Amino acid sequence: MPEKTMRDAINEALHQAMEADDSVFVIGEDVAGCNGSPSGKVGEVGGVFGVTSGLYKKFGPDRCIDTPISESAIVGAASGAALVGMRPVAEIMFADFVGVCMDQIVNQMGKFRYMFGGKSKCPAVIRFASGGGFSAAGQHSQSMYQVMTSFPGLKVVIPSNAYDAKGLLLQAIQDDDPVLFFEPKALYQEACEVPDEAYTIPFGEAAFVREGDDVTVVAFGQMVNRAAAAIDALESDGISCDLIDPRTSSPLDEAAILESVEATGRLVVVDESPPRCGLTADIAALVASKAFSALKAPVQMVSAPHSPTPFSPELEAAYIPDVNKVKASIQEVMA
Amino acid sequence: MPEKTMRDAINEALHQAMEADDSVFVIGEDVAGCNGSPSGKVGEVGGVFGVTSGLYKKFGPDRCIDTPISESAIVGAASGAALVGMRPVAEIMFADFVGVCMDQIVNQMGKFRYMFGGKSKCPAVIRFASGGGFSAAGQHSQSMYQVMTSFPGLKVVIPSNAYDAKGLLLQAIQDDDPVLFFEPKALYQEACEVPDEAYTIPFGEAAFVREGDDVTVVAFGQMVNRAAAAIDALESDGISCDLIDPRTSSPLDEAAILESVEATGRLVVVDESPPRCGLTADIAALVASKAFSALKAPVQMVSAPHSPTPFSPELEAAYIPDVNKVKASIQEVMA
Amino acid sequence: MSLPKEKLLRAYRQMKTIREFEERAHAEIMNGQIAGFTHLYTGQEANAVGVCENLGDEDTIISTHRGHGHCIAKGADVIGMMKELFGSSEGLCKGKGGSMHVADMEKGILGANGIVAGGPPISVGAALAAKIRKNGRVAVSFSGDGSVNQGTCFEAMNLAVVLKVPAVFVIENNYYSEHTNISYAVGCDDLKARTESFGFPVFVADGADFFSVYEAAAKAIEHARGGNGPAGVFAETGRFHGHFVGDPQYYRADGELDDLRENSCCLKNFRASMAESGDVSQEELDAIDAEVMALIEQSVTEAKAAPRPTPDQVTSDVYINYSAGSA
Amino acid sequence: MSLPKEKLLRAYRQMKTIREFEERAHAEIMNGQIAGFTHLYTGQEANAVGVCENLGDEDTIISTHRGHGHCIAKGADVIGMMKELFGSSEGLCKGKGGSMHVADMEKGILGANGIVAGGPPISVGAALAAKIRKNGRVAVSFSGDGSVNQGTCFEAMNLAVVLKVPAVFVIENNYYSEHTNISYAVGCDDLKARTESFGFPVFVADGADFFSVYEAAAKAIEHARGGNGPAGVFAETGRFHGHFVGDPQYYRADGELDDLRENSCCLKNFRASMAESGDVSQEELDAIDAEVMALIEQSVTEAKAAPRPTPDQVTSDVYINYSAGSA
Ligand SMILES: Cc1ncc(C[n+]2csc(CCOP(=O)(O)OP(=O)(O)O)c2C)c(N)n1
Ligand SMILES: Cc1ncc(C[n+]2csc(CCOP(=O)(O)OP(=O)(O)O)c2C)c(N)n1
Ligand SMILES: [Mg+2]
Ligand SMILES: [Mg+2]
Repeated sequence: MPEKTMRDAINEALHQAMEADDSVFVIGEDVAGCNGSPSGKVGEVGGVFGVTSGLYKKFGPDRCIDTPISESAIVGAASGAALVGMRPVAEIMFADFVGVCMDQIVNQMGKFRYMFGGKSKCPAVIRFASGGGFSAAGQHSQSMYQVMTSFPGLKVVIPSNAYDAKGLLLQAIQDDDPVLFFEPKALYQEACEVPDEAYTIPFGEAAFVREGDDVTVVAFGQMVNRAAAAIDALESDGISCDLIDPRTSSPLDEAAILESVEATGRLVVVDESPPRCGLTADIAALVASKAFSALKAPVQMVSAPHSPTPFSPELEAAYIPDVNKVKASIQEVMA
Repeated sequence: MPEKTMRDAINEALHQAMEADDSVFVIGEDVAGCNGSPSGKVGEVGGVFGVTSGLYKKFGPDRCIDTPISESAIVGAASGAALVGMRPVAEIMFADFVGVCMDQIVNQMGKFRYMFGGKSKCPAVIRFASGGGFSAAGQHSQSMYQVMTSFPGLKVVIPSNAYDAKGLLLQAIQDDDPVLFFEPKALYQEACEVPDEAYTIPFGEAAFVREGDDVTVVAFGQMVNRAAAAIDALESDGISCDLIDPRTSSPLDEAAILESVEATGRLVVVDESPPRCGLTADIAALVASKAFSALKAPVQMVSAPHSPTPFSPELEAAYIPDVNKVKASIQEVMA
Repeated sequence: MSLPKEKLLRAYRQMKTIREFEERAHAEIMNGQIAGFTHLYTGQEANAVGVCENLGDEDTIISTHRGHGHCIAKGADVIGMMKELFGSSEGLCKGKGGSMHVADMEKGILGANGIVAGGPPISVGAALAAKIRKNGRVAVSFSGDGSVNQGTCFEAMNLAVVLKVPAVFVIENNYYSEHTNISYAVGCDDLKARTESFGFPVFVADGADFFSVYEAAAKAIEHARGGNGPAGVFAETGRFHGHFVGDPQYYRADGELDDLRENSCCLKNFRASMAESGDVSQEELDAIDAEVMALIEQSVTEAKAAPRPTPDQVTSDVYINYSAGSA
Repeated sequence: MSLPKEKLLRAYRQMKTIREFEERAHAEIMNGQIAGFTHLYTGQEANAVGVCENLGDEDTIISTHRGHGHCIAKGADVIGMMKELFGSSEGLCKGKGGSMHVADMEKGILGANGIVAGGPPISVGAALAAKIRKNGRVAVSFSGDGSVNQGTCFEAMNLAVVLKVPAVFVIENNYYSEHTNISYAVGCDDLKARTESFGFPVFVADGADFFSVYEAAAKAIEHARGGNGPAGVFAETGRFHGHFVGDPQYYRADGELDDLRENSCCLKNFRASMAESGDVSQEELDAIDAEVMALIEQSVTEAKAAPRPTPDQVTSDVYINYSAGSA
């Protein structure tokens, strides 16, 4: 099977979804690029991370739509089009920019169906580049998915590799509910085997990245690889772990996590967001309430500290959980 | 001591803070009211909930400032004024409207100090009317404080009674960090004894509303009274509970909660927000990681379900945790 | 302006229906029969009807917190709406939305909206869909004089121009946002000019006169439908009630409300205009009045008798394909 | 326009400092010495300096993602800034902010800002404080031609007019927001007019000409300082680099960059103007060039030698009075 980066896998998913269904279009800042510019090279950019590249040239200006810097209007444009039958995929450049369009996501798109008594559907996808790793400091490094998970009506996807990213995005686009799709930007260049043909991965089904008996490790997005590395490093110490990548935080595959903890009796949850009201707490609380009797040790949470993301590479490296921190937590929960 | 409603207690705190310090001013929609109106009755309104009443008449147009409907600009106006030495208290009418000004709260106000290397201070307070109980449906009933707790740099206050509201608001105004102050609107008319003079309540110090041996109940805001009622009802069954009202979710009085659980071995957490990545999970996870060995039973979380707030009174009553649900959880954790 | 009689009768019926729906809702709120926050549209009926009489079912509108009028004008079922206000599970939104979230996708009503200026960006999306599909539809959003100061409203107007979509922005200037006058909240002297400076034509209307609004809206909608990008309608109007039910209205001048009801009543104006033109007789209008009153009465009777929602309904309708319970 | 010689020398020095800071930062980024996202201001120096030469330390500015120029022009310590870009704990922000968050409260620099149009609302707040304190200060925010389409920017402009505060909105039109031309992203034909429609005067400047910007800014600032409410400056300018370091700049016309460097260089223009007026000799300017080059060299040398932050510093500076660790 060919290897593809996460960027290319997502790009391929977009191409395939747009080919298959003419109600799919992409919209966002510079998703085409060079509009209005004297070079005339419209479509040459394909998003600041290159994820939408080629779409303008293949599908034209009605289906790959550049916008002004107006995130609220972008999300509204997507949700309004979705309400009347389209399947838009909007790009919000950085997940941090949820700040300038949260109402449109949370109070509008995410609540239409409920407020309207189940009589509408809003199959819009909003893509975000999320997370740290670029020395991009406080306003360009946040995950934000933990906060969005809090809001009923939204589905929240966090792929951890190129294969999942493609299948989950194709699922997101054909899903009839609004979906927020968080692409850990540190993974855009990471490659793995990705089939050429279209496929979907259902929401709410976790992936078992490793299987083991001693500890259940749950990790999200960028943290999945690090958790895997930590687990692999501990194999020689005779510690074997389940590594669960929920892939979607909403819906959450509770059963996978609970069953694993029932077997292992130990939980380590890893996420790169800060700790308060985050996914590490969410999963830890789930287990403490629904698999309590299986637990042999305190639950372990590995997250960023309660501080904004720092700029300096050294500080950021200390901020985002690394392999050693995950290892230490696994060792701790085994102690 | 005189009895005062939460509305009056907050109003009194504002009067006293503005008298004591001329750098304090209030700003928001209709905090004065009737500006530009043909009646000439400027200042007659005092906010849609009446919380800022009398301030315009006493302190004039420079210190009780009406604004257009522009929440981002309101928060920015507060944080900018705070950066240059004022102590603004902004009113955002409903907590749900965080959606239209989240960037200014989370990415600006809350991160200045960190991003600027500790060289700035931003002593702004943003007040919100939060929570359910008014049949106000999906866009006017949310708590939002659980989401704000997730963001480092912000302090988050959730008073549960008039006495605390006054003392916490006076603390918030003299605090040098940005503070989000969530006023459960269902409590505005609830009265208790409130001293006439000014006093402060420190942040990060929980209140013990009830003391007992069997179960630790942690409840926030509107839920504190309901939890107290549930506990009182169970007294005759011989169940005695600690009832902890953290009062501030950030900073959180971890020690109070952990010490209590060390003694009781049982935890019930109650909040009116939906469950995912919320405060119930946050506290449950804290206990499961730091007081695990004391736990005798699964942690219990009582929250709204994972759905938007419904309009119909019957639905809303079923949505927001009531005394019976808290009782049932306490009984369950004792079973 | 001369319109077919059938259209005249319908326009009057719609305005009257809104008026009576609102007045009756008001009474039921005062009786404690209707919960929640309700904002009445009484006095502004000609705006909604003047606009919506230019639209078909396939065109969309998106409304505001003051949404009853727009929804009725666009064809929402009045009985279903009354049931919704009463919170019945048979309401248009099964009792989950209430006054601020009345919606009906079948009728192109993308919802009332509790967030000031929440609607315009969404409406631009509906307009964008129309442009992509080349189906000739237009998407109308309603905004108030206060709403136009919200960032999302500006963004929507600019984006609509950039994408040249058939979005129509209807601004109803009733002079107040809650308790604040437009002369305070809108900094510039000329809101119409500020709106036009975004790059689309805005047509002015007398919001107490159905014909005036109808004509202005016709121009704006024709502009948009013709592929020329967005357009606006700017109507001066007045609300006869407070901002919300229970508002003491400290902001009103002495006699302002009497004056409004006396001189800015679209129903009176319509009757006067019919009396002058002779197109429709007063008796015909009286007959409509009677039918409307009966319909509203029926809506309340049915709403009171309608089934109440049950607790199990709290968690349905959150998602289409997985239950909220398991989330 | 004739300015005291001292002022002329300082203006040139500031522009040259920005230019060399940026060019050197560019080189160090290409060398992999500076991490993160960096947006260079080269080519736009006259805008920052023309505005800030009208300001005192007590006045405030708030900048953008492209912030180095504004911060230097307002008096930020160049060595501290270079250290910040290098991520040292001795940087202006202790290495926590980086290029996009350079700030200095003492100098009235309320920060560069990574959020497009994050600044204008905050600047209105600083202006409001000045109005309340009646201390005669003004608050300036910088925005780009792309930034002006963000809702927060509109809200800030309207609020500034409503509150009649001494806020000055400086719009630098460098024709591009990232890869998109203003002719696409700003829907209307006349951005200056759209801005003025909010209700304040906007003064136009040639952003390649220090004197032009200085004069326009002087008028705007005088207007604001005089208690007449906000004012604007609209400058046409050009950036000599890509949007970010590494940008392939597909949007440029053939020869556009050469043309900009040739014909829109504020340093060249300044020298030409001095040659004409004779106010300052070319030798004096050469001497400044040499001093600036030395300063920049020193800043890089110091930045490379400066201490690196340690992991324990991650959690400090989150709050003033409780440690983040215990949160
Ligand atoms: C974002 C937001 N801010 C504030 C409110 C509270 N609010 C509801 S209606 C209203 C006034 C709206 O005024 P206008 O747009 O003129 O409409 P009108 O009420 O006059 O119809 C306000 C401030 C809200 N619902 N949403
Ligand atoms: C809210 C938000 N949206 C998008 C971005 C990404 N972004 C950074 S700079 C920029 C372009 C800004 O253009 P302009 O305002 O013209 O300033 P210039 O870069 O030309 O100086 C964009 C889209 C951002 N930082 N913040
Ligand atoms: Mg109004
Ligand atoms: Mg630009």
